Amino acid sequence: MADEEYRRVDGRKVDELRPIKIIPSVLSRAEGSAYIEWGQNKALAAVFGPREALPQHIQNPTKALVNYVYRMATFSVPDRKSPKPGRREIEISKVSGEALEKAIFVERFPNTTIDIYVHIFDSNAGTRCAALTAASVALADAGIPMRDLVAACAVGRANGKIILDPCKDEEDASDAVDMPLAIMPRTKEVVLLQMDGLISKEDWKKAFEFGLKGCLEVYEIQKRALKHRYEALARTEQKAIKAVDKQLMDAAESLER
Amino acid sequence: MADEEYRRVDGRKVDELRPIKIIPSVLSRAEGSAYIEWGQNKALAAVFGPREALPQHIQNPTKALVNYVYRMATFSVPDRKSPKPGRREIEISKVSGEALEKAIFVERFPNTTIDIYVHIFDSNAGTRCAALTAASVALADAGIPMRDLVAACAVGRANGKIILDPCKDEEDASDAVDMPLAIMPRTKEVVLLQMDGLISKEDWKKAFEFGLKGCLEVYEIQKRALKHRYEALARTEQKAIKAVDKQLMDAAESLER
Amino acid sequence: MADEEYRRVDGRKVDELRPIKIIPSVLSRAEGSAYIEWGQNKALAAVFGPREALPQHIQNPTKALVNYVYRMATFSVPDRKSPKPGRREIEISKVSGEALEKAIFVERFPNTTIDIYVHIFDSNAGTRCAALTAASVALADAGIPMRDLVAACAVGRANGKIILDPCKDEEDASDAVDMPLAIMPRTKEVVLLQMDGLISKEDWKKAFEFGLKGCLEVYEIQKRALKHRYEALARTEQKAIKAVDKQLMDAAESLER
Amino acid sequence: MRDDILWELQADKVKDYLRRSQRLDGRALTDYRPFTLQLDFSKNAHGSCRVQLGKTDVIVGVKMDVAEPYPDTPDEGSITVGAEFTPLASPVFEPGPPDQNATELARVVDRCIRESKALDFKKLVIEEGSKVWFVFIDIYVANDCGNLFDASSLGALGALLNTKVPKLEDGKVVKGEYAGRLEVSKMPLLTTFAKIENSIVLDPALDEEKAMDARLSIGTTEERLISAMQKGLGGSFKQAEIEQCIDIAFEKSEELRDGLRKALKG
Amino acid sequence: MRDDILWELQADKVKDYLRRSQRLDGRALTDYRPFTLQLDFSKNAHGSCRVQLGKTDVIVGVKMDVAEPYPDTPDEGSITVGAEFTPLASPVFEPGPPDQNATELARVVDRCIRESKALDFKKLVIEEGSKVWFVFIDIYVANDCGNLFDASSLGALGALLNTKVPKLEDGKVVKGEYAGRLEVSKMPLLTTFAKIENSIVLDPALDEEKAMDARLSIGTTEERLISAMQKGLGGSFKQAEIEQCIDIAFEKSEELRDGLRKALKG
Amino acid sequence: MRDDILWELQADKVKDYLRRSQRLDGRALTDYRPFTLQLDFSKNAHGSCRVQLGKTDVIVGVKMDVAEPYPDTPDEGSITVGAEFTPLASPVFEPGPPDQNATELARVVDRCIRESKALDFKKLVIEEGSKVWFVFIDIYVANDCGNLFDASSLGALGALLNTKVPKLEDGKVVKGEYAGRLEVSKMPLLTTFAKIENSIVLDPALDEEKAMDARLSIGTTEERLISAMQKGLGGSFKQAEIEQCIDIAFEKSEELRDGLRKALKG
Repeated sequence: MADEEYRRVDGRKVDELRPIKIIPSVLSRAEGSAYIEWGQNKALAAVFGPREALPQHIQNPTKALVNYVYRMATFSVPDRKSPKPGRREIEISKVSGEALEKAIFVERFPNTTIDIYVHIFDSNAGTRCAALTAASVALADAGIPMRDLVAACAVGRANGKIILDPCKDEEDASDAVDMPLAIMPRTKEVVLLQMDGLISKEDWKKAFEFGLKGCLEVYEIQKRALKHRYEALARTEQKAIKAVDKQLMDAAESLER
Repeated sequence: MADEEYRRVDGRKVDELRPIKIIPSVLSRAEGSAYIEWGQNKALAAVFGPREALPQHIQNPTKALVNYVYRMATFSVPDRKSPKPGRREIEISKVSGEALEKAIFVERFPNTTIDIYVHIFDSNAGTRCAALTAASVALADAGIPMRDLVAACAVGRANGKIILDPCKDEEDASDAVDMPLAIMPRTKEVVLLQMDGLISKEDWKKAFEFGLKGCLEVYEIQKRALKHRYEALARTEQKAIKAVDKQLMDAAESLER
Repeated sequence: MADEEYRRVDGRKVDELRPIKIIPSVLSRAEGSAYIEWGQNKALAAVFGPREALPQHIQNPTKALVNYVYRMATFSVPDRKSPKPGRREIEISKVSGEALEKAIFVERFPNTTIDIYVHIFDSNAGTRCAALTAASVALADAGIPMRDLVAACAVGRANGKIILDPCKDEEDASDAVDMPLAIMPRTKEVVLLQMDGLISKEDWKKAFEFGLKGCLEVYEIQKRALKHRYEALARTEQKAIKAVDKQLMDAAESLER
Repeated sequence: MRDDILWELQADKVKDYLRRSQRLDGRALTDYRPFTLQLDFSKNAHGSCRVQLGKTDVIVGVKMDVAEPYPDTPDEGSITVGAEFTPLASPVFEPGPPDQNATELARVVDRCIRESKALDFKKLVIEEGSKVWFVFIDIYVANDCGNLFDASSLGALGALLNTKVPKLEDGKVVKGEYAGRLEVSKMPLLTTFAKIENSIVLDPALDEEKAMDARLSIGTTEERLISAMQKGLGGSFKQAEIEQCIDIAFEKSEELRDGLRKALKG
Repeated sequence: MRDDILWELQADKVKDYLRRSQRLDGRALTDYRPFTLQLDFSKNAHGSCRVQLGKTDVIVGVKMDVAEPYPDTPDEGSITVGAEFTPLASPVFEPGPPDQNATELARVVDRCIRESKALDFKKLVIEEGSKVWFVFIDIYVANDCGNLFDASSLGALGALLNTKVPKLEDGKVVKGEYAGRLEVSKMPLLTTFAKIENSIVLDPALDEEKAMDARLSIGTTEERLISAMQKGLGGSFKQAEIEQCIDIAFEKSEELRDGLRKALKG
Repeated sequence: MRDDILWELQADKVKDYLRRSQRLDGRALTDYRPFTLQLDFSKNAHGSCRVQLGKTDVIVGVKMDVAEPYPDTPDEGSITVGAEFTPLASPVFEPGPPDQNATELARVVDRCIRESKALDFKKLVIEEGSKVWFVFIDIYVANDCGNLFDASSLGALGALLNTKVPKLEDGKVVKGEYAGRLEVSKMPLLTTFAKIENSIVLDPALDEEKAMDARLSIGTTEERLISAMQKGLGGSFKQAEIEQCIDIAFEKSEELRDGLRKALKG
């Protein structure tokens, strides 16, 4: 069947993302935060810093450390996960932090650490991309200066089709390929790339291009979420300004009397 | 049956404590210590400090930290306990240390820690109260200035009766309630209070009053133990003074000759 | 059968070592290193330091710390070993480090640590002695000033015979005795001594003397290995000198022209 | 560091207000902050609930799993409560295994539920002596703005009331299929008080926690029974104060129960 | 400390050379360093291989053990890859459990092998649902002079190709006896690139690693299929660069395979 | 810190005295300090013993538990010795898992008992290949005034001689009921020497330990056989010294055995 007509297990087209919802500024105690829903995936991201890196011997005098911690709640997967972080979580934390490093102006904050924490509360494939996408919005929400957002999306293969944003059933196909990808959208530089599966170079290329397209769509959603937030903030500020104005006018009035 | 006539599984009256024996100053390397036997329960408590709290970042510039560590020996319970501290031991350590904080003049020793270690070597219900009671005596033995001793005692319910100082069989009753309690006896301020079980407010009140009474009895035993110790110390000193006197007289005598 | 005629399970005489091969300077990133094959045993030893002991509070102002870490690879034993260090490895690390302390001029390097790491990659009884023997060569290779090398060798009993350097089958005999031994050969001072088994004083004495003899043989092998290394180094240096000479002559020649 | 000083100033303000029987956020001394409940927050959980109590944010999930019973209770299943203070929730929380604060929280929530007998452990038996249900209740603190005890206890009860029992085939869980709801016969909840100088307030917000000398949590059921108590921190309570707190807990916990009942109806 | 400065100077030199498309050790940009393989290094291992790639030294051993299958794949055995950066290998490695670098290495080597389907996990079943072979592949880094990924992947494949399957009697391993070789149907290997400023080099030596901005490892098989990819570090790659690396990986990994084939013949 | 200096001064005094063949506490070089034994210290233990050797205070308890045998000895039970230097025992001990000193102590006490064959591991079999007794011997150091080795070994033997074997029903332990005493056929004990400059003393007190260069522990039985040896610390021993220590150990350990025999009689 032609790619255009093919419908996936959940009704999506081959190059269609699942619904994505991002809300910045959801956790009051973090300096920046974001909530993301990406299909069934649900995650919260929080950012703290730049703050002094401790113990001192880990400090880098030329740049901020990017400390990314990705964790899954015990109940966020079909079989209960142990509360202890597993090797998968450690690896994802490492490559995700590295993916953000290029986007952040780390050189402006020597000897500090920027701590990024993401917790997954529900999952159905693609959590590392959802987490990274949310983390990037949380960084912007924290006001940390960045070259660009980082937008992430997985791409893969199932049942002979190259598909964007595979869901769990598709990841379990016998010919499954899974390739999490993250880019800085303005330059299309690849900052995260992992792959498992067995694939020819031709198929890989097609998948990669699907992935780029997916990341660009995610980027639009990220920007929209931040824009909404800024507009809301602006409205709140506007109201605050109006309230102050009113107080001033009342005060002026009372003085006149 | 009326409470006055009722006899418990081990022959006690409803408001009767098990036999308690406390000996202060039993461990030479600690700055203060105490051994306690409370029914089958056996524990040793040791106190070190006030000493510099390390690492420095845990120091509190306004008061001493009270660091209480409660542990059970592997063989102190019917089934062998793992040598690793369990969550129960961690919780008991926390609330017991907090219970002592009000009694100690912690504000006199900024930036220090007062370390209190208690190990249980045999057990039959009520070990946290026995431990806290011994720890309080060990603090006094260490000469740490205190507003009052802390006296502890559990109270509970079994087989429809409110009972003081439940033993293990009673703790296992189907209607069991267990309420460990500790007070500063002079003011009857409650410094430790925990409860499990399901109880009405009326029964709770009766139990609480039994508990207060128990704590006051424990307080008398603590004071007696410390008094014995001081008298023994005084006797030793007296002997030492006499010995010195004798030496002086002998010396004087030999000078006269 | 007389000891002289007796042949062991692997054909050796009672007082015969297994073949031993030692190669110093095998790991470029360590300051000193050695590879050892001792029968089936295979180990690598590496030395780092003297370097600042950290954290500071472990520093000894009168001498260098000798930090010895003995580890076995998971696949180096018949049943797969857990990757976590076991209690056996911790004990061996402790007594082996202590055995080297007397040989090193530790008093010359206050506040430092000398780190000695040995990993076992294949084993068949006697690995702690092989490790210590290699570590001693690695220390010499690192140029750390020593009173003497430390030479180690196990001795034991199997099937009624006192035997040098027992192999695994011999260690499993019903009357097995195993005694790892290490000495500073010049003075025959015993720096490592452990024993398990059940043995009379007479047999112990015989075993001990076998052991001393074994250690002295090991010492010769250590010295030979280091000598080879120094000769090779000297040859390399010689070549380098000749090369420089030639360059100088060429230069002189070209100047003359 | 600077943060500490700010909190100290804020704590002083809390005390000033309380000396006039007022709270910084305008609440009466025995008011709860507004709260919202989101049941079924996680589809992969067998039951789940997100609680926002003021700005405090807690997510609780339940997983049921088949295991061997404890040797001394072969005819009973059990519950296991865990709590993680995720580093998202506060600038001072660090990633790592639960510290003593998280351990205390988990154990007090556990006792409040367990001792109320809301769950009949005997009904959790699959095959006596060899197979029982273990109900894992895991609490994740996502934002700490005070009173984690009540938020967690509410979240745990919400998640339990939302729990579906997995279907079994040959003693093994069939993924994604369920055999009905978990039976929860009571609604045990913690109500927590802070003692600040001579005042006692219900549901302390974070700034009140920074000012408090002692904490008292009381687990109650809708039948006006007490199922758990826990005093915390270095201060003390008088008998009369405790008795008063018990009465308030009976009364005010009903507001949480009503919220929960409403959420359950949809 | 002083060490850091020396490496920085060395890294500057690496960059200088690369601006002229040269490498400090004289290699072409896509050359591997010379390597040696020592199969059957450890007799107690079921399979083992020591790899020296330049001065990098890695020892890999395989142990097969009987265990229960994972519940969701009752008809499959599995592999488990562990990596330990022993403190022998570098002045900066410390004894202790694997850090995130060792974890990443182990997991990428695992994926490269697993996803290539070189091992048919279904053939590792002894008794469906209850007994399967687990193949433990443990990597020990003895000297780190750069590119641990390719050295470890080569060592892991060498050890697997060298692995004998233990003999079973009544479902238990008979020590020291074997029932034949482990079936390994493909030769998956990692090929690793370093991006240093605008240059890309294959098989980075340690000084090149100190200069690199990003790393890309590509797992390939002799059928010119990709079985794994992993980008590492804070830098980035362009699409065209990745495509070029894939082609080079297909080509240059054959040199390692040839070395391995030679070693296997004796 | 100041403590360290005091110990150093004390250690100097120990050395001064020893140069005149005297000990600070007046003992002869080969004297034990007075000791007391309290058997059955813990009722919940299957066997227990508190030892006070001088001011050193050690509590040892035994628990027997049913477990699967080790795969390579299906017809044998075993012992497991643990040691904990509780923080009560010294201002320098900290709470936490056993450090290398506690590990060494536990393992040497283990070897002394195990190798003497005082316990016949074959008699600990309940059902060959599937069920055997494990004898857990746990040592708690409550006050450290020197020579933990001999105090612990004496406590361990005392606890074993005091051990009752739990009653079994259907292969499970019946709590609080016993089927007789554990069979202990020999009395293996450690005797420990400190080398201080050129002197050797038995049963070093704490100040002597602060002065010692090397330590030698010798496990012996009443049949004058050696079951364990362990040299510790950075100093050395000469052959003649070791031989002399063996003779003294045979002789002086009898005093401990006599004390134990007396305690057993009541």
